[in-house]
Amino acid sequence: MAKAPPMDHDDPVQNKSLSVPLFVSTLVLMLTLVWALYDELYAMRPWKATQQQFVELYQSYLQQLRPKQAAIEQEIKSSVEYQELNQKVESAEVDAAAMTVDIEKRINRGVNPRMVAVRSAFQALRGEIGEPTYKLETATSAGKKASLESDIASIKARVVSVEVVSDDGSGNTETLQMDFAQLEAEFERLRNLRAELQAERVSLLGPAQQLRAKRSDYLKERMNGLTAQQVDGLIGKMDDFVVDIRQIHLRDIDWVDRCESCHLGAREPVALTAASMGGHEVFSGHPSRDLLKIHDPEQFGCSSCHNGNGRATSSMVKGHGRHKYWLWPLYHKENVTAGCQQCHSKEVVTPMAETLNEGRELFLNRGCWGCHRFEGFDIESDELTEVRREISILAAETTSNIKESEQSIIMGDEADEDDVAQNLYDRAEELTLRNSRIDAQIATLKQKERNLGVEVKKFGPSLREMRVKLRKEWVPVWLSNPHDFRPGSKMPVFRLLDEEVKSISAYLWQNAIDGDLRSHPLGNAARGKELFETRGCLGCHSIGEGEDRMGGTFAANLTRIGEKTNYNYLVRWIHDPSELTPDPDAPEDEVRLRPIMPNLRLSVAETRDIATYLMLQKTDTEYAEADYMDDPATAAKGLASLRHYGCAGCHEIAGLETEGRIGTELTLEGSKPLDRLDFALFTHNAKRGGWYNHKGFFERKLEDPAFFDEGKVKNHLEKLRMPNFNLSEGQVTALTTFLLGAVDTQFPKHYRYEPEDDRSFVQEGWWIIKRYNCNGCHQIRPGDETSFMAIDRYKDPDWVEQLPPQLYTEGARVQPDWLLEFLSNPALSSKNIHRNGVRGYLQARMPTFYFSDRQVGKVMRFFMARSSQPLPYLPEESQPLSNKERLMSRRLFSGRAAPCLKCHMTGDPLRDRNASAPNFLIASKRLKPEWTYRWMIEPANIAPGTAMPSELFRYEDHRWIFNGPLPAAFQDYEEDHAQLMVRYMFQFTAGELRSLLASGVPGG
Amino acid sequence: MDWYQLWEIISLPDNVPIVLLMIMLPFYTWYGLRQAFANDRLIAQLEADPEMAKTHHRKTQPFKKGWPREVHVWPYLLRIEFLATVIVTAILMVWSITLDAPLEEPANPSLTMNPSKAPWYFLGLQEMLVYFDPWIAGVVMPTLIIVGLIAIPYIDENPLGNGYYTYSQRKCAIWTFIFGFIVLWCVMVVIGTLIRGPGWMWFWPGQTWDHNKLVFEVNRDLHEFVGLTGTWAIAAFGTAVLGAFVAVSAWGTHKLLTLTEFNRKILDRMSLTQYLLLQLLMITMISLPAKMIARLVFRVKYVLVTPWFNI
Amino acid sequence: MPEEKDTGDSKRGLLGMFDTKVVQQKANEDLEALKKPTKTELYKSVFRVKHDDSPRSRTLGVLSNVFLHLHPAKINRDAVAYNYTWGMGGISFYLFVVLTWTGVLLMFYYHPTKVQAFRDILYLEHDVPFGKLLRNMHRWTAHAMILTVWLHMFRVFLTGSYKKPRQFNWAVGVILLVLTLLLSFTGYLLPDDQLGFWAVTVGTNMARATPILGHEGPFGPQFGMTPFNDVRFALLGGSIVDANALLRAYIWHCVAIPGFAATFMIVHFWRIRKDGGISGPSPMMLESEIKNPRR
Amino acid sequence: MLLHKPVYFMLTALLMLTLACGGGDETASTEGQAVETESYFEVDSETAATVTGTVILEGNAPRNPRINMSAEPDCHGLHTGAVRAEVVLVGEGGTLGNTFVWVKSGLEGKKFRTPSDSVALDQKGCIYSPHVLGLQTRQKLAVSNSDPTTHNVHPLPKINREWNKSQTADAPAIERSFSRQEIMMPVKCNIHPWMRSYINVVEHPFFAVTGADGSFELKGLPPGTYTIEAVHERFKSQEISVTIGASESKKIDFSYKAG
Repeated sequence: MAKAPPMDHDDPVQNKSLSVPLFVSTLVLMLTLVWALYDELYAMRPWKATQQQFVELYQSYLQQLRPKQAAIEQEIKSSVEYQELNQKVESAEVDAAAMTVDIEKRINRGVNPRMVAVRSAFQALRGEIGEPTYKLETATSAGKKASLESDIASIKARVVSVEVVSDDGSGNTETLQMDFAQLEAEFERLRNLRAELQAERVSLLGPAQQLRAKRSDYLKERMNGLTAQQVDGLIGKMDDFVVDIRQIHLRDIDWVDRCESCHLGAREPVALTAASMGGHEVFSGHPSRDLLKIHDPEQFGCSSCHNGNGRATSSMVKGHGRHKYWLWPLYHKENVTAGCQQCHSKEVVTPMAETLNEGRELFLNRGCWGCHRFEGFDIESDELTEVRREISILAAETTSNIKESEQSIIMGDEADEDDVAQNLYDRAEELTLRNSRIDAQIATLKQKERNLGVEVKKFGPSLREMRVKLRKEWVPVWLSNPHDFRPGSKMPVFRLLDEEVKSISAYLWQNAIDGDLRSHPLGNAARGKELFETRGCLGCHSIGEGEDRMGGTFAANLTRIGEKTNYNYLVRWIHDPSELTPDPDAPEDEVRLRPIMPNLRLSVAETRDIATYLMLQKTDTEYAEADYMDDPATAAKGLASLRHYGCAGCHEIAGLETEGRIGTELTLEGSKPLDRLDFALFTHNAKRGGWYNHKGFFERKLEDPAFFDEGKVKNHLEKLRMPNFNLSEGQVTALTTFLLGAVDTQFPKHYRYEPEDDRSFVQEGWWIIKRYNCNGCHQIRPGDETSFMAIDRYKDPDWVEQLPPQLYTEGARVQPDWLLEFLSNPALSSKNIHRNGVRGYLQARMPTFYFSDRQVGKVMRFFMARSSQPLPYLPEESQPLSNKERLMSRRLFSGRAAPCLKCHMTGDPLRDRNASAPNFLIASKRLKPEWTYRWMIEPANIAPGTAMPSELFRYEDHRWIFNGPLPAAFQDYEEDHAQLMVRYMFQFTAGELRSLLASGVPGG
Repeated sequence: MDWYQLWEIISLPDNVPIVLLMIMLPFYTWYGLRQAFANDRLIAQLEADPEMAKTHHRKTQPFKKGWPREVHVWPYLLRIEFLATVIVTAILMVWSITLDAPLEEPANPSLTMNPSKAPWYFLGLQEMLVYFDPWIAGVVMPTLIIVGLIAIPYIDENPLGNGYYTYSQRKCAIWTFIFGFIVLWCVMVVIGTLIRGPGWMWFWPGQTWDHNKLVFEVNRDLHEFVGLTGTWAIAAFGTAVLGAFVAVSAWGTHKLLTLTEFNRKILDRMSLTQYLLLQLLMITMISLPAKMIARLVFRVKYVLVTPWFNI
Repeated sequence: MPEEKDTGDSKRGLLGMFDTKVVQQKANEDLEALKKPTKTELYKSVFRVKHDDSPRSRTLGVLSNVFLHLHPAKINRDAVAYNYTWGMGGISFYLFVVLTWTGVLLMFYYHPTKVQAFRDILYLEHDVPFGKLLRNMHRWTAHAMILTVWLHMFRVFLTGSYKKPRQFNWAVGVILLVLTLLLSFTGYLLPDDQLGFWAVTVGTNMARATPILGHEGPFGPQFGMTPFNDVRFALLGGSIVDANALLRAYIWHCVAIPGFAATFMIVHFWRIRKDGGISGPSPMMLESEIKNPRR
Repeated sequence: MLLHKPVYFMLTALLMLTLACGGGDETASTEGQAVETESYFEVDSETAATVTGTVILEGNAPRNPRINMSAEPDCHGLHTGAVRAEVVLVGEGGTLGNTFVWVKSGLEGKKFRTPSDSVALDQKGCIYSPHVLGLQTRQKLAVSNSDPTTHNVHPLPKINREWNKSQTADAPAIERSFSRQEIMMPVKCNIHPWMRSYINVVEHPFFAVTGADGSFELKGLPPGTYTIEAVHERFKSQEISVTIGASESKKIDFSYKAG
């Protein structure tokens, strides 16, 4: 039904006005345009406001800084030396000014105007010649050419007159009448003259310039921080600050980082902190300038190490890449060193990346690699497999070569023609020769295989020894919760069922080798305790729990060792850890792995004392009978459990020799897509709780490996198998950092740190250092804390010298060949082995490690490379001492002022009671003269805290002379005293020592 | 109830059009039908009163003698068009400023997205994949949809309702179109967007999209219900069932086409080709809900199983 | 130039340049002329017809304009009512224009290569002035266009506008609808992100199942179809969504489909005119008036 | 044009004024800062208080270990009879010497002037004298050698920087200072391992070393509450908390148990 038409006769279609909606919508459109403009200029460019804020804060900070720096500068400038320099500069400047004023005048008033005049005349003529020359070049007829040539000649011959000033700067004018050639010559002459004059001026100004440089160097060397002028410069820079994107562009990989659009303080010459910038952390400077020196941001960018989205500038979330779709979110502060791993993936120790190093060390020394493959860890097994594969390929090649060679001979014998036969015989011969080359290759590989056989080690102890080693009842107790028995043990806690504990114990017990141990009488426990605490056991092992704990964390805590083992085994083990119980059933070619524990070369008596002491380390815990361990039926079930839990990843177990790793490979875990990390029932929690990322997963998993089982209904064998390591919060962070950094890097090879020169020796060496815990006793990097240093006894002033030597500059100190010898036999003697070869005075003993030749070489190269020592080392023959020199040095050496033999060993047991330094007799074989020289001059620079005193020599007249009363013979000696002592030391003989001792040197 | 999940889906910038669709479609359906009913009331009046029919201008819009039947495009149409562009531009500006176009991680063929979804406007087709094999859902159905749409003017022999909204004069056509467009297409798009979660599983609004959710579903081929074996027997059985379905739905469609006097009159105007084409399209269209019911309620996987293709 | 008025002071015309009064006079004339811009030659040269309210002017205004001449001079008085047209067709066309413009601008910054595509999007987002706005607008306009095209179809169906004589134009419309969807779909892959990649992977995987032409479709294997020669391979230029697929999508999206769409649009609009302008609102027809069909 | 002249003039004047002022300010501030030194806490002598006391050792004093100097004839000759280490120095009535008494807490945040005189440590007869000494941070320590033999002076700090310097018989005194507070820092001579002395570096002047009579006096303390600590190389350190008012004088006693 139609509505009644409107009463008025006006047509609504034609009369309705759209002005209002048009106006309103146009207005809205305009507003959206304004909005878009605002959005573009400000809302999406938050860094603009940030930059303005930075300028304000930085300027006010600089204003505060300026007077402080000015005061420091003033202090330096008012020093006598500076004033002297200043005066010199000023007088030199005055001199130079006086001398150069004439030259200036000559150049400016004479040579330059004259040159201008001559050149304009010369150029006019040259232009005139140019035209006919062009025509000449393009002319075709000979006649035309000839006429043009004559034209040119006539122009060249024309003499022009030029009004010029004289070149002596006097301002006199003269008129030159010259043709083209003369003008050219005059112009040349003037040019040379000007160059000469300028050179002369520079040379006259030189001394003043040098002095000025010296003066500014003086200031620079002594100035802590910026000078007031430099601060002013910065303030000025802020005045001219242009609000704009600051970006780093790495052209070769088209990488763009705009982090510094907000983080403006990152590279400012003043080290800014959040506090100095009004609490704005965004403006603080990069905390490690040293790092930036090696990794110049202009070359490496920012997000390459830190992650985040370097391009994004629209918001902090976008820039830091902490959102769902950015695969490389900014590392959190505690994990910041994760960024190092992507390029430093070949290393176990990266300088300045301590958290990462801790993570790698945990991965190594908590045995993570037993279950999880990670490239670089347990590289020996991988290499062994590879070597064996290569050998078999080569062997196959040999066989086929032989076959082919034989075949060729037969074919040659039957060939129709001689040269065909000859070719075939040649071929046969070539193949035989090739085989001999292959044989050599195989021999080398076999050598490597033997080496690797020594190097390959499982993480945990061999369980085939357990029957002779362990107390039977103890085994199930340990298995059910190792951390109950020994808190912090490296053996993690598996979530085993009772029957699993029983069947595993039974299997292991019944499959271990049964053997007899030599029985030993008990020793002296008190002496044992002393030996245990001083011989070096505590470098790796610890004893005592909680507050009383002392010693290292590398090996087991021995607090309750007496409860688990037996005395005779302990004696055998301590005396020679490589001694294994013979297995009568073993196949002939069976390889049994050697332990990490080195041989301390203790005498049997000492060993008994220590074992006796250790056997007393126990509580009175009762152990339940474990008869089931002898039940074959129980044992039969154990094998499956052992396999399920991957026990063979860390232990040698009979019947599981070929078992592989059960865990997932972690080499690239950090770049594994998030979807592939199983957050299980926590997926939504994680997404909404903000921890749906790698960090969140790793942290929770490491903290509690069963975490992601929570809420899941699974049967026992389906549950997560990873055992609990009871890691501390710091350890979780360190391992998380390591895993976060374990990524498939986006960077091309030349960004990665994979050196092929000496630096690769350092990388290689650290693996051994860390694997064998050299760090437990020795400080290798400045700031290292060894296990010894934490022991109370060694904090006593009397015991400081008993600390094992620092190895900061070991490579520079010792000769490589000697080091090889020492590492293979630290006693430096085949007979007298119960001693230290170098530092006989040390209670702690440098043990003999079960190194392969390869490893010994690696350790040696490590030290050499760390000290930038070239290999091979070619010792420099030291200049023989003249008789006079020998006499002089002997005087000095044994004089009262330099009582060297007071501390250095002499081989005389009575004298050596208080010794705290090595014998001079081994110096020439052991030390490098260059190092020895530096050592004598300032030992504290090489080994801080050493017993060797500083300032034995003073620098005078371009040489080092002894800093004390000099024997009379030195009166007219012009050479370097320290150098003389070095030569004396390197020509020191047993006879010399005897005669010195006989003559009654001080301290005798 | 997990409303956050729903919000997560709806607030995805790419799903905003779906939300718009869910608002605009009902609105315009109502808007169009409202006029249709208004027109229908006028039609009823005119049908009842032939005198009035002769003089009436036959529109619901007001009209008076003396008003021009046509107006100038300039300015009466152009000003509206101009207004529309201004408004649309303003809307686009606001939309573009406030909502950022999605950009996810760089493409990575080794990392499957779960759920991996086609653009929202194709989700109807993707949803169909649940019920049919890809060759039907992805190729045959879309082709038939296009063909069917093009064929509409050539099948529809109803001369009424040309150029004005009406329901009563085109009941059949409107019902069919609403069924096809809104129920089968738009609703399937909405289901594909809002309901289908990881693993293309059914999550009611308010249910958490749980990647770990497992649904035990045994979908059986129809012949397994009967227990047939043998390729030919199965194929024959399937063909028979399919034939039965075709027959039933053809009968149903025919019933519909002959339901009222008016319908019969229209049917009478149709050629055989038109009729057969209409039947084909109708049967195909009905087959989708039929299969949906068979699948969702009776867990039937295939009806017809042959060595080369399955339906 | 406005005609010089023959007043006493300016008799000398510009020759009196150096006379202050003359210059003043001339300046006043120019200012006067500005008050009636439609009288200037400049204006007249651009707008050839008068724009007053006369029907003739109104008609000519539309017909003599290159952009407006697809419109008729006059239309059904009720067709300007929004409740009939919903405005969706016009809006769709406007959106297409917007898409073309933003698309052209985006093309300045985009390289369809695997290495650069994603980076270019980041570049657009973070570097290009108004780049983000540009991309957002292109994306949202595309989505909006699909909606408006659907609704346009819905409206056309509800008003029965496809009926005689507009049957063919409906068919053109259906083709335009398909082209719109394809345009949007091909654009989806271009950012080369996970979203686009998987959407396109899912989409093109259906093509595998094309009967006879797909290697997983009915009778496909029997006709020798493999992943390397079937219809999907033709679509992607490869067996997986990769660099070639990106390039193909780019060319379809930027050149081919817009070209087709534009052509069909021209046909669509032309046919609207030729088929008698907009369909309604037309006077209603009664059941009793149905004529017998021509047989 | 005439109108503009005054404006220009004023602008120029203003500009020059600004420059002049700015320049003036700058120099003034620089000089002011340069002259200004760090502010030290000055004790008001009117209200200064004193803490005195004695350190007692109850029971029988343990015997000090004997030193065998036979390895160094030059020193051996300087002594008659057995030489013993000066570990436990007991006076009449069981008073304990060589105890370092100092204000451990209560003076935080106050900065004290560094005395210009130096503290002496002598090496005589291969014995350090005094055995225990105290000095302020940055105060000079002068180590002299009165022996006819060479010594090396080797303090073993935990916090401060370590050094080790040899000193020949008639060498001039070694002058060094320590910049961090550190109590009971051992000093040894590597050549004569029995030699031992303890240096105490304190940030303020309120410390004392007891003589054989066991008495000590901490003078010139500002009124307040303090923790006084007595430290002995052999015995466990003891703390006493004391509150003193203006010009007050208090007596506190420390008492150790032998054995």
